[in-house]
Amino acid sequence: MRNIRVAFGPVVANDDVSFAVEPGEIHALLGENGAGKTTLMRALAGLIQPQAGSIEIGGQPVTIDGPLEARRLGIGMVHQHFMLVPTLTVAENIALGLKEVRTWFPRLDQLADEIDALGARYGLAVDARALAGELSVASQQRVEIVKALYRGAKILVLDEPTAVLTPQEAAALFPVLRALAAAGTAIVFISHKLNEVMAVTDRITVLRRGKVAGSLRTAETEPREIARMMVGGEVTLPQLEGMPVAGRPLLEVDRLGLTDARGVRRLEGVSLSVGAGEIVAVAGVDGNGQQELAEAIVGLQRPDTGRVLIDGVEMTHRPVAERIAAGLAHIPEDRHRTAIFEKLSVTDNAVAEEAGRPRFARWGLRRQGETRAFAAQLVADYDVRLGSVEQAIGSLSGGNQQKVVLGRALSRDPRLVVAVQPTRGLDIGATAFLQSQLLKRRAAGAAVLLISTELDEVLALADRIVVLFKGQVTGVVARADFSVEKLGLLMAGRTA
Amino acid sequence: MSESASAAAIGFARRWLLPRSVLSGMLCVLAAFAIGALLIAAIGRDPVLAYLSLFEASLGSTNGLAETAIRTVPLAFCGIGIALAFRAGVFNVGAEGQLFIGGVAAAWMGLQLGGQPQWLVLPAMALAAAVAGAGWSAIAGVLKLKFRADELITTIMLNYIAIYFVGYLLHGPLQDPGSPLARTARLAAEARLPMLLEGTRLHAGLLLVVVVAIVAQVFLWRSVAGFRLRAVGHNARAAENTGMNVKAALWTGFLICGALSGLAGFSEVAGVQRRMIENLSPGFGYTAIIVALLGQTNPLGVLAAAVLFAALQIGSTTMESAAGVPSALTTVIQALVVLLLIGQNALPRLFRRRAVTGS
Amino acid sequence: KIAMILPGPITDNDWNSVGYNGLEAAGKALGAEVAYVENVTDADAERLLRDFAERGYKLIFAHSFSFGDAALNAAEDFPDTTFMAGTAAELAPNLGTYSNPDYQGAYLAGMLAAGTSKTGSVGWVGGMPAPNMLANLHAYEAGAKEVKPEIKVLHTFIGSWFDPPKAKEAAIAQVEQGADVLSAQGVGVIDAAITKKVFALGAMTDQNHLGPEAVLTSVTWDLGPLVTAVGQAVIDGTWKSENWSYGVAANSVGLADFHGLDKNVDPAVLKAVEDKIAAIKAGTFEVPLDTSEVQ
Amino acid sequence: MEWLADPVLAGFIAASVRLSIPILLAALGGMFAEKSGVLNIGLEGMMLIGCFTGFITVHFSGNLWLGAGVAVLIGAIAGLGLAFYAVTLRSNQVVVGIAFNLLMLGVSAYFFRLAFGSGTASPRITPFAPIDFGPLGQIPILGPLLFQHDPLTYLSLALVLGGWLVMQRSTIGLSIKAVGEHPEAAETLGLDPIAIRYAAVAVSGALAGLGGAFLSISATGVFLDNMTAGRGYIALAILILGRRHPFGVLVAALLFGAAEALQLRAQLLPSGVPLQFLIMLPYVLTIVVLAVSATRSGAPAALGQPYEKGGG
Ligand SMILES: Nc1ncnc2c1ncn2[C@@H]1O[C@H](COP(=O)(O)OP(=O)(O)OP(=O)(O)O)[C@@H](O)[C@H]1O
Ligand SMILES: Nc1ncnc2c1ncn2[C@@H]1O[C@H](COP(=O)(O)OP(=O)(O)OP(=O)(O)O)[C@@H](O)[C@H]1O
Ligand SMILES: [Mg+2]
Ligand SMILES: [Mg+2]
Repeated sequence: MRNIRVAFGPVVANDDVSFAVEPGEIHALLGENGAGKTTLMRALAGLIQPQAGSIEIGGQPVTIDGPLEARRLGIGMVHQHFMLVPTLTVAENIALGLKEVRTWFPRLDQLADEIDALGARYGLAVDARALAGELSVASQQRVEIVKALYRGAKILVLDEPTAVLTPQEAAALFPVLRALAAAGTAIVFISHKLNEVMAVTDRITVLRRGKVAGSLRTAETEPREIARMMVGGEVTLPQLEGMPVAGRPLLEVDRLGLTDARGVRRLEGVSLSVGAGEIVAVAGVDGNGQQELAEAIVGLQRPDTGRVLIDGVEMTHRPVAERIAAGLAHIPEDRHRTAIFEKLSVTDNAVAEEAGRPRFARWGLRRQGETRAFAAQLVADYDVRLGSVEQAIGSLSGGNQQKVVLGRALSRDPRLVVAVQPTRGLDIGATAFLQSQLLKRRAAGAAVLLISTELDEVLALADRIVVLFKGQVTGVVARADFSVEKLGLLMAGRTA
Repeated sequence: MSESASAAAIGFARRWLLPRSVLSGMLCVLAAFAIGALLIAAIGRDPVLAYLSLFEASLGSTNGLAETAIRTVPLAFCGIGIALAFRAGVFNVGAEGQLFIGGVAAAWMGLQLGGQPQWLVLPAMALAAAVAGAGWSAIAGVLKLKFRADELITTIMLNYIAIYFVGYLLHGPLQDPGSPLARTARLAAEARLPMLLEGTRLHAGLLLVVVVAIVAQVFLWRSVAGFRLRAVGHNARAAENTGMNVKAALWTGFLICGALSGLAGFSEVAGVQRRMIENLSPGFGYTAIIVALLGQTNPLGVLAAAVLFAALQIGSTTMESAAGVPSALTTVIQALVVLLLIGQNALPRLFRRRAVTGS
Repeated sequence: KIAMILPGPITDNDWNSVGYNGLEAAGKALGAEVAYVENVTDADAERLLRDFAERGYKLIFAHSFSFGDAALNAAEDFPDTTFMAGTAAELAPNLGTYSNPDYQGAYLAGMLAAGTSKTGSVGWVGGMPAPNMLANLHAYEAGAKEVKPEIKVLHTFIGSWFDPPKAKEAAIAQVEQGADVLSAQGVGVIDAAITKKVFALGAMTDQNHLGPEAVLTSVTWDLGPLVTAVGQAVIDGTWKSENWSYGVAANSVGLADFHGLDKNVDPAVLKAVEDKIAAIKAGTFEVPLDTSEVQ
Repeated sequence: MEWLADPVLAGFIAASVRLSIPILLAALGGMFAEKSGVLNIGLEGMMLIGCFTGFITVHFSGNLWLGAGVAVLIGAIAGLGLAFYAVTLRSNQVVVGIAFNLLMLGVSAYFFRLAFGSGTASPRITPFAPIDFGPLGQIPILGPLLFQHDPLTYLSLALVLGGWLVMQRSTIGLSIKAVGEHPEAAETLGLDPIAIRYAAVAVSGALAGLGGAFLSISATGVFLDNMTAGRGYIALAILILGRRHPFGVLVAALLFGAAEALQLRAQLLPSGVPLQFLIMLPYVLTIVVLAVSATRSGAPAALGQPYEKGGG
């Protein structure tokens, strides 16, 4: 790709970007949120047309005017947000749009066998007959890769494939990528996790604000240098310091049990407590009940056994509003679904929790001036980059949306913070900022429950770690006893 | 686009008051009329005469304006109710049935209180209508919140049921004694809305609906409850997570729509018919859905759209009587106006997109 | 200038067609300018009456029993205009009423039905339980019972004025319950009679063309004489506010041609019907008018 | 076992089938549109235009099948018109649907007058007649259920089977479902969500048109203004009741038809129940069934949401 330029109205997402990847090579494409990585790759996949520049494949200049043409040229893309139809089976998902599959009575069984065989070849275990929507995130990821391969991808683009994977799952993906590369596939690997980039890629290209900031061999560089190239300055991730000052327990969870709408038992006898001035992390492989635990504490799901106490007051069946009044703040995992109102303004989002407080309302009417001033302050304090606070929050980049959510939660000095995967998909700068904010809350005497699948994050920030496996606590480890091996065993369900 | 009140007001002004968009809106209406003119000429009638009578009957005379205003009242009541429900994410299309239930409740109350002073009777009737309409809507609410039954469907079914139920009441317990007709007895003078304009049928329901529109506008854009209503409509899960009472907002959507549609029934009974009749509404509740959405689910916008529709409906029936244009054709012209108006709203957006993403 | 507002489509071969035809006939007979609006709802009625009055129509017909209030209100404000409302309860100096005497014909139809039926059951299908429909039904039943006291008269209201498929199904249900002659107060019933090979009695206009083998005869109602007479009276200044009734006696209501199907009717009954018509005309028999609710 | 052969029961069953067919066809059409992500409120109008064009074609050509064909064609064209608004212009699908219904109401009545004048003697055609299956028609239950109907009824039942094959078994159905659930994903795989939605809405219009034609050229032999009388809206309910599955829709439509047939028969019995309560029976039943059976309605994720090419 040479001199590519893509602009969305006034926003120039790619400006004179040149980028090349060779067969058998794993090439990292890095950059902060909004640097233009996804846009560049969407142009390659024929989903958008660049306004300028040219693309060559195997030395031949080509015009990629649509996804079909991209596929013909052997380009396959695994999107940042999965492109699977949840109500169809894996095989049906892969069959979609394939000319080779008969129109009437498609040979789905035969296709499924072929998929299984292909998966086996590269160590990508997928169940071709399962419904895509019922698969774990990691399996969906594998399905996406198989889908691209089945369609004959010679150039495979993976947009933040590990953002939603556990370390183990991510680690399991790497041999697959290597095997593919060894078979001659050219791979573009987009990630915000520098350790992964160091571990698996051959070359690195860094984008900054839509332009190429540099391109180098992985072997000849180190994370610090890459990070500098990405943000144009120094960043260091914060680290927990000082001994816990754990005061009285602000959150107590007592033998919580929960069955979901489909009748699956999600939590069983989970107990934990978080004291003032303490960060307790809940570690575990994704889907072991973390989300349910968080939602039961916050009040989005009703547990059927056990109790939740906030600052000593029983809240098990109280509405969310009461918990917020008692000092709870929640940074949910799924931002779009649970935290923000995409079409409402940044201002409205910023005060959503407190719109009815006397500070923001009088006689049931909202106080516009106060509200806007508050939003402006929040935007300044949390370094949210935007045009105006009256902009719809959905038009902000993911990282900036997350900052508004964080600001909304933390600006009212909560005594208890429940943060679920708060740094997922964020770049280093944003991650550092967010983590330092959590530490600040701890220092201010709040209780923080950090639910994360990122072991690095958990190890760096937690005073104590509670490990969940299949909805049960398999162990509690104090900071002095932290070790990756130990946690790994607990996360695999083996009580030490 | 911002969603705050002032910005909404600007948006409203831009949509309805600024010359450019009014101009293009007028162009749409004109285009619809041009097509209509061809059809009118095709059956050998005079389009010019037809349109003159349309204008004269709806906007060109005091009486025409009054009639347009009268028709605006039920359309705007239902339309605002529907708009607020839609804002909460409640797809309540049951205004028609709620209107009938409200009308019969108002008439019943008016007959019960015969002889009491007007200041007591009218509010009591309005209250009865609002409560009854809201109660009817609440059936759909319970079905949705307790049984997860899609309100789009249940409200359509409830419309049929309401109309037949009212039919039963008017043929049975509430029938005008001594009359074979399916209607209640005539309301006493105290139970009728005061007239606003000598020589016309214009009644005080108009004032009520204008007040309601303004209150609804303030409620939606300036009040905390209105904010929560909109938030729930945008993303119920996020609303719950931020401590809002989602069920309360959904209930608000159901009940406001029912209450306002009930008031539409009240104003028709107390202002126009002076009793409850079997065919109280010629589909006001359905037309109001179009009105609500053409008005961008913005109470004042809905009011404006209701005026447009009222004028169109009033004018087009006169076109039939004065110029011999069959009512079928006037229906066609109404539909064309709607289709061209929504087309006009969408087309520029489409071209703008093309211009940006096109290579 | 004569105008009329009608509650339904003038193409319905029924109530509204009768009104429209009467208006046209009077227009021709008197050389008057006529205008009409069809599909008028109760909500629009008063406005359109006023509208016509304002535009100088001197005689305005409100052709529905449900337009009575509207006519009353309009009459109050336009004292120089003459209004005629179909079966109105209250009159005003310039508001008269005209009744729908087709129940008189229904009585005859009931007699014929009973005289034709072999099963001892006859049917009647109507739209909504409005007074004229109830009057029609009760007269039909009385007529049938006069001929055969033990006869069963089945009736169904389909719950809307215009829904031919539903009316047809209602009629079929009656045939399955034994009815073999059907009174068709709505489009669709004749279709059922054709399908089920039973007889139907048309209404309002001669509906034999809809089922030459099935439509025994039709109870016709011609509004022309009435509209013409009222118009003439208005022109002459002799018009009085009263109940104008043009029924069997005035030849406005009658039976259409049998188109050769009268061979299916018991001759004694045919004779009885003729006698009955004569009796009505002579004033020695009055068809009972009963508009009470059924069930 | 006597009652099995009872003519009243047989009549009731046959009537249930007849009453259900128009709604069934429209609901089946609605299924295609909704599965592709387009809410087709315009079913009522498409039925009405099919009812009218079918009738008028038969009247002038004398050919019943030609009438059915024209109704299908015109219904499909109406579907394309609606798709232009709902898909290309991305207008609110509820307003567009209601406006379309209004348009069709006016257009059918206007052209009816243009064709036949405003006179009284409105025309009648000879509708499809039931096929005579001889003794098969006399089999208890099965006879009235299956062997007493006209060709259009069998065509409708075949269309249910066809709809099932297309929707559940073919690649076309797969593509439609994908576009309704996740249009962006479909587009990345080279499918054209816009074209697929157009096609699906056209098919829905075609089926609704046929359902409307059934009323005028099969159920009766006449056309009257607004003859569909709200059946298109009922079809929307049937669609949800049948969970947007061809067989589910069939069962739901039969249930509604049965309630209607029952209601018409109950009026003939001296039950003492006020008439109006009998008439509302089918509607009440629909609500009750919806309430007891609705867990999650299972609507396609992108239902009612316009799609913009190149991702939303
Ligand atoms: N469809 C679009 N319309 C308008 N602007 C867009 C669109 N897609 C992307 N952009 C803009 O283009 C820029 C680059 O976005 P892109 O998604 O490529 O970033 P990214 O590098 O993938 O970021 P991230 O790490 O957050 O995924 C951003 O500023 C974004 O606002
Ligand atoms: N239709 C659109 N109009 C305007 N901007 C858009 C549109 N679609 C996407 N964007 C912009 O694209 C940018 C990148 O979007 P994307 O979804 O990739 O962010 P993200 O990947 O979720 O961010 P993060 O990776 O930090 O979570 C955002 O800035 C967003 O504002
Ligand atoms: Mg990206
Ligand atoms: Mg991202």
